Amino acid sequence: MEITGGDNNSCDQQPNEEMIDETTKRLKRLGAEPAVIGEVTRVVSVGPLEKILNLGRANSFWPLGFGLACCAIEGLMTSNTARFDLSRFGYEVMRASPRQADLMLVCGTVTKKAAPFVVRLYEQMPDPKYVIAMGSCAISGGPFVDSYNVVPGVDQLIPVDVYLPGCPPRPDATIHAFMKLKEKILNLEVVKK
Amino acid sequence: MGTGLNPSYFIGLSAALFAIGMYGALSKKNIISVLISIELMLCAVNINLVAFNKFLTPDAFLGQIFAIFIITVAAAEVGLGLALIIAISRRRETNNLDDLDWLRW
Amino acid sequence: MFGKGLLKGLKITIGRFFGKKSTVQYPEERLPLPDRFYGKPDFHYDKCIACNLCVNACPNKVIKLGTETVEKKKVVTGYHFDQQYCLFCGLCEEACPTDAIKFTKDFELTTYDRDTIGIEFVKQGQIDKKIKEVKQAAAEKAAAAEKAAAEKAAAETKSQTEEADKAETTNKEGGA
Amino acid sequence: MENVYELIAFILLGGMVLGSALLVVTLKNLVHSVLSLIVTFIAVAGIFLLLNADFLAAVQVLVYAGGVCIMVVFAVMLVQRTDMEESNPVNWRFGFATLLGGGIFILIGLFAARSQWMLTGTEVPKDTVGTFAPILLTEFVIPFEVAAILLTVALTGALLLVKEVKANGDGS
Amino acid sequence: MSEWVGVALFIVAGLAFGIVGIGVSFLVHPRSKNRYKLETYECGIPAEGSAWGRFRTQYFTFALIFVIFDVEVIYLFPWAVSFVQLGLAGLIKMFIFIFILVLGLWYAWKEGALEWK
Amino acid sequence: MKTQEMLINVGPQHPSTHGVFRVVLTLDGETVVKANSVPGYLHRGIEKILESRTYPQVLPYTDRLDYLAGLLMNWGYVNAMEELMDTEVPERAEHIRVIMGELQRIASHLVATAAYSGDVGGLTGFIYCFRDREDIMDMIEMVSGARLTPSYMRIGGVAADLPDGFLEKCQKFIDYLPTAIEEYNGLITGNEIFQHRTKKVAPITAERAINMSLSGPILRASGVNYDLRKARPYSIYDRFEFDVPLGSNGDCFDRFYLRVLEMTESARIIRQALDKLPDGPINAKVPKIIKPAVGEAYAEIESSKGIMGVYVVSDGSTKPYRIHFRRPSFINLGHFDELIQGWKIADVIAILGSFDIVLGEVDC
Amino acid sequence: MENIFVNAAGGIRNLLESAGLPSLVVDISIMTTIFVAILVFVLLNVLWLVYMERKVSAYIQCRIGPNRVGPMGIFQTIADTVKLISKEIIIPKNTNKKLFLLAPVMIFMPPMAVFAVTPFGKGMVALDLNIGVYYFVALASLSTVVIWMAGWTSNNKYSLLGSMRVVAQMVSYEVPLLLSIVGVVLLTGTMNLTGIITAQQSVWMIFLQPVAFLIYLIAAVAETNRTPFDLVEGESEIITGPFTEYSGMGFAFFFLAEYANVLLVSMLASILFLGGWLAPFGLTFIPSWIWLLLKVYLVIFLLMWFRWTYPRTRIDQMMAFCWKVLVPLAIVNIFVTGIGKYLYESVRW
Ligand code: SF4
Ligand code: SF4
Ligand code: SF4
Repeated sequence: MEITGGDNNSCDQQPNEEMIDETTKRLKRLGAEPAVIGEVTRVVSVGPLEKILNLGRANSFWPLGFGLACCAIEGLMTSNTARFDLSRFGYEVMRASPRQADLMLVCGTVTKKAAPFVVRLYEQMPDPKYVIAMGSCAISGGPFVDSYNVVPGVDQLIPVDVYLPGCPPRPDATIHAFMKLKEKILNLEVVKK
Repeated sequence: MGTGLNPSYFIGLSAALFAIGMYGALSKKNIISVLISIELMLCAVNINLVAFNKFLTPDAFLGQIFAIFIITVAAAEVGLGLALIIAISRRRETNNLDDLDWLRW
Repeated sequence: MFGKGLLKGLKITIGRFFGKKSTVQYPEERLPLPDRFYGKPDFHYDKCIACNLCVNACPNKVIKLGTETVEKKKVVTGYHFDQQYCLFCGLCEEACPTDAIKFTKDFELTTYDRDTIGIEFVKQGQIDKKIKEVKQAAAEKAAAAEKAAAEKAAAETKSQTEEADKAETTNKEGGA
Repeated sequence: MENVYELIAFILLGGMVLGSALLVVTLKNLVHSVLSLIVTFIAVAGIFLLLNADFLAAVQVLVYAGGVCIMVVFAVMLVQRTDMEESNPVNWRFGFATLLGGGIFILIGLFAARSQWMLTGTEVPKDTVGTFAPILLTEFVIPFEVAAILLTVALTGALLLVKEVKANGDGS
Repeated sequence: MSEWVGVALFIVAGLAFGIVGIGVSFLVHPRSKNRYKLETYECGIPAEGSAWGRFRTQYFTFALIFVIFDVEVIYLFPWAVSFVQLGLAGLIKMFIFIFILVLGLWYAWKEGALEWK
Repeated sequence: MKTQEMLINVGPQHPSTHGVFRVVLTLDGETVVKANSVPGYLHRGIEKILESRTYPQVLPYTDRLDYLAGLLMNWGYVNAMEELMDTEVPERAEHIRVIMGELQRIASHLVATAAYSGDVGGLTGFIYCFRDREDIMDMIEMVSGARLTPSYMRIGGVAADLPDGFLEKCQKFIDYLPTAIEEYNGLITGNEIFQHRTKKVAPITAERAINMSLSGPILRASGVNYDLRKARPYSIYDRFEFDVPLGSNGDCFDRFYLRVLEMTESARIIRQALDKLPDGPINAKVPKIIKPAVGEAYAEIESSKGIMGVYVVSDGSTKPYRIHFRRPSFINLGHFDELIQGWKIADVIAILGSFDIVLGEVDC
Repeated sequence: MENIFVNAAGGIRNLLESAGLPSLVVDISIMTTIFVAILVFVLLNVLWLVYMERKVSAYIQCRIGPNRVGPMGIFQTIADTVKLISKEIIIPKNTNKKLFLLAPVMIFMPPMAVFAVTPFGKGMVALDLNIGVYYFVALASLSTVVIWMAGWTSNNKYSLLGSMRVVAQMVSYEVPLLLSIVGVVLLTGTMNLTGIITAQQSVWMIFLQPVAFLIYLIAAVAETNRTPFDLVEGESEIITGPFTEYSGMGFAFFFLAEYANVLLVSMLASILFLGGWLAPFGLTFIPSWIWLLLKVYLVIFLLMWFRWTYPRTRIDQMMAFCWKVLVPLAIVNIFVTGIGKYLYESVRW
């Protein structure tokens, strides 16, 4: 017997240019082009006002109740339960419809079959919207990075604000990610550093 | 009782509403719209009755009681009418009044 | 009777309403984590013997171990731990003979940037130091070895031709 | 003073009634028609208020706006097969209907304008409900019971008509 | 009369509240365009089939029964208000009235019109 | 009247499909006339990936199959490997496996109970179940270092011995469990609204269940007494005393309640295992580099969702030639399309919930 | 304390009249003041209710609930509202833009119109209508139409299905609601809300009409679409029902209106059955409006308690329950009440 395929001896797994190109092409065939990020315009845009609004936004993320894999159990379910209680920060209002959600918690493996709807859901969310890539899978494809059906990182498809490594990250870590995102919204400078 | 509003105003309004209802009832193709127009006409009648009640027989309440009966009848009528329409449309793929020219179904 | 279950449910919930809450208020209070918890990895440069066992044990090729052979000795010149691919399974820790790779209890790994997720543990300074150390050690060792060899040789020669080569021995010693 | 405000209220409400009624008969989409029918009914309820018929106004809102219109809407959803747009077309009698409607309006309007009203000058009692209930249950007791029968008959009849066809009707 | 002006004021104000809320939101909210944003949401995949399906008659049936009972209630309230005045005769008349309607309900029940299919 | 049929998508993004599962329903009014389930949104190609991993490296991936019962998945795999390599597992390790496996089973059933309660709208029941699951998660984290994906078992034993304080904690939990279960029974099971919603909904007959190759609680809810732990005891299950709860109607309620009953039985097993826990090594003698001889093995365990089978083919190298998993939820789901026909939309959710699927396992 | 609001209104009136304004202007400005006061009251209550619901649910679930935004997290709903204002309002294509926006704009009209006639305390009623109860229910029933409109214009399957369901549900439960009120009206002999309250001076209606109270409570839960009858928001079946397509402020209005309606039905419940502002046990030193508020919040807590205890019913069971249990029960209740009242009256004669 001889082993064929799945040769994974190359140590280099970060998706290089070629891999990304290949992925994009394949995704396109599946109808999942990366999200189009339209230009965000405002009718009224005043600095101080925007600050107040940001205060509101940062204190009330309504996540899209949308779990992909293992991480969803920790990120979406357990972090809402009695011990961790995301609701202390007011982040517990899971919305089933993307129209009312502010935050997409990508928790789990994004497969190529799932990619089109992830993009679609993201685009259907109203501005301003945020994305947390939770777990190795969402960040980079994680354990399944060399699989034929896994998108190597959801940032290939949609812009990600905060990355939360772990497999799966603890629920506390999820809360930490939320707080990091809050920091980011309140103070963009923090991020640039 | 002041003289500001006399029954003519209300009768005028009711006549206009009645006319609109009549126009709708006669000119519509869809049976449901015809039914709606009839409702408008009944409403016009009600306005009349209540106006008479106020200006002519305030203490006998004839107008208002009549209006209540009319509302009752109208509700029954709409219910039956719509049921009929549903029954018809179930058999014939139409709700166009002009197509309902068969006598038997 | 219908409604008994409904009332019982109400009783349970009102009991809980006034009961103890089980929330651990995370940022201020923290749950005690077990010693075996797999959080952020930690690497002890000095302990590592560059044996490559962790690299081979890892199912997802997370660890990149860079080595350089200095004076016939492997020196770790890079230990890149790309956390974004890690399964946090602990196989590497288990494989390591010297406990050089260890997981800490730090789970707050959130970053704003994907590029900063991977950790390069080995700093240039450490490598320089290590290489220097190795070189020094090698030199010392070489010296020691030489010395030992010399001594040995000396001893040998001494025993063999103690008297015959007396003059030569003195010469060599003078040279060293 | 009071009268002026009543007049203003009348004009506003009357405008609402007529405007929305016109929309009812002109809108292309049947559901939109029904929605503006609701507005008409509410405005008519306002007119009733002007006429000191507060109970009737509430009835108008509860039964017509909240009940009958919902029923009509459901019927529309049941019956309408094709697209909802263009679901409310006019037919060939269009001209005739306009004429007749206009004629009636002018006729009644003329009569109404020329009438000499013999106003009694008494006020409608404040407590409308308490006053007319006894009348309803004594003088009008027969129509009252007939109303019950009518409602029951309408209910049973309508249910009979819309009863789902068993067996063959439903499949595929 | 003037009390009704108050009601009108309240209604108008309720409307104004809504308009102001939406209006302010329209002024301050950011907006952007992209491919799918305006598409109908359907669990994240392209919408299939039309939403304009026709429905079962059950919806209509319930609305119908509701209207009938709604009308019944019109009579009940005045009766209840002047109950003392009407006395036994009123009571009996109303019971007959309700009884006839209950017959209708019973019929609907028997016909299975109260089942939700 | 011929009502127009309406296509409705339930999923992939839908709050109660337990992940990214999609069912396309053809509705007549609110009744399902045709259902077409579309799995595969989480297909990660695990089986293919595993061909390029060495035998010990396979283990962490099994966690990600049924991520609610990671330890049981581990167990399935190591069982197959031990069969392939003819390894004798030390007593203590077997006992630890039983304890951890049963704890994991309780955890998994708790999630099922919670999710089911959530599906029918009782969010409080959901939270209560998760609250008690935390205790188990703590214990699992204590022994393995991770909550959800423990990768704790090893070919020939377990990764590490039980830490200090584990036994007391476990004992305490087992003592507490009956109180918790009583609470669930009061809040969820005993609630008349809940019973009305689930009783007599979508019953599966015993015959049909066997024909559709169902397994696990779903099968037993239909009254078929087939639990691998009793029927063909693996590991050391023949030494424990426990009952196999059986349902009678095979409806949603039975499927749900059976899991609650099974928790009690699992607790019984744990209690016995704790009592009997022997001292000794926790690992068999396995070579450092695992290189089984050419051959193949198939082993089954009773996971929380049903029978979990692992088929390993070795070509004599350090990497498996082929690994295949018999995933219980996937096979159970085969009956779903047929079962929901004729039920209402609201029932679809209740039925799917009672199947207790895990998408990681369904799509593999 | 007791008359603080009444006196304030009187003071303003005096002030304006002394300024020599015509009486109608005075009337309207008083009305506006009252209106603003009521609006503020309602809004504050609604915001508070959202917060309270989250807190109550958290406490029932052994959690803590919002506690970060402001002291004890009381600014949580304000933060939510600010965020919702700043969210984009998406108007999907294939919808009628005007109607789509009109629905959320109009959703606050029925509750506002009803608050106009609600007594908030002794002598604290903007408009004391003769047919108060009937008006109350009639206008409140208009929300149905608005919700239906929202679902219909969204042009989305879940919305349409959801709105059809919610209308069928709300419409059905209106019947037992009305019938249960008839019992109370029968006993008090008036439809005026103040009259009903004063008629309960000796004994609260809940003791005379326990069945009616139960029916009313159940119907009220159904009318406000809360668990166990929350099929509109039956997340696990039809996403968010009629509101699936609404985002930002559009959704916020529906969200807030739900709580306004909760406030309404609880208000009516405490007026009809719990004696309104009447103080029990002669505890009259506490102002009447506080009593009313207390009772209202008692009922609201009851509703929340139900919500976080019970699972959701299925629509067919719910409809059957309404028509086969509640309506017959309510009718029997009217019969019994009628006979009882007649006997009582004739004995007293
Ligand atoms: S990161 Fe790990 S836990 Fe999360 S989805 Fe991927 S495999 Fe599962
Ligand atoms: S924890 Fe597992 S995946 Fe991560 S580096 Fe170690 S062996 Fe590799
Ligand atoms: S196994 Fe340990 S000693 Fe060997 S290379 Fe890895 S870290 Fe270094």
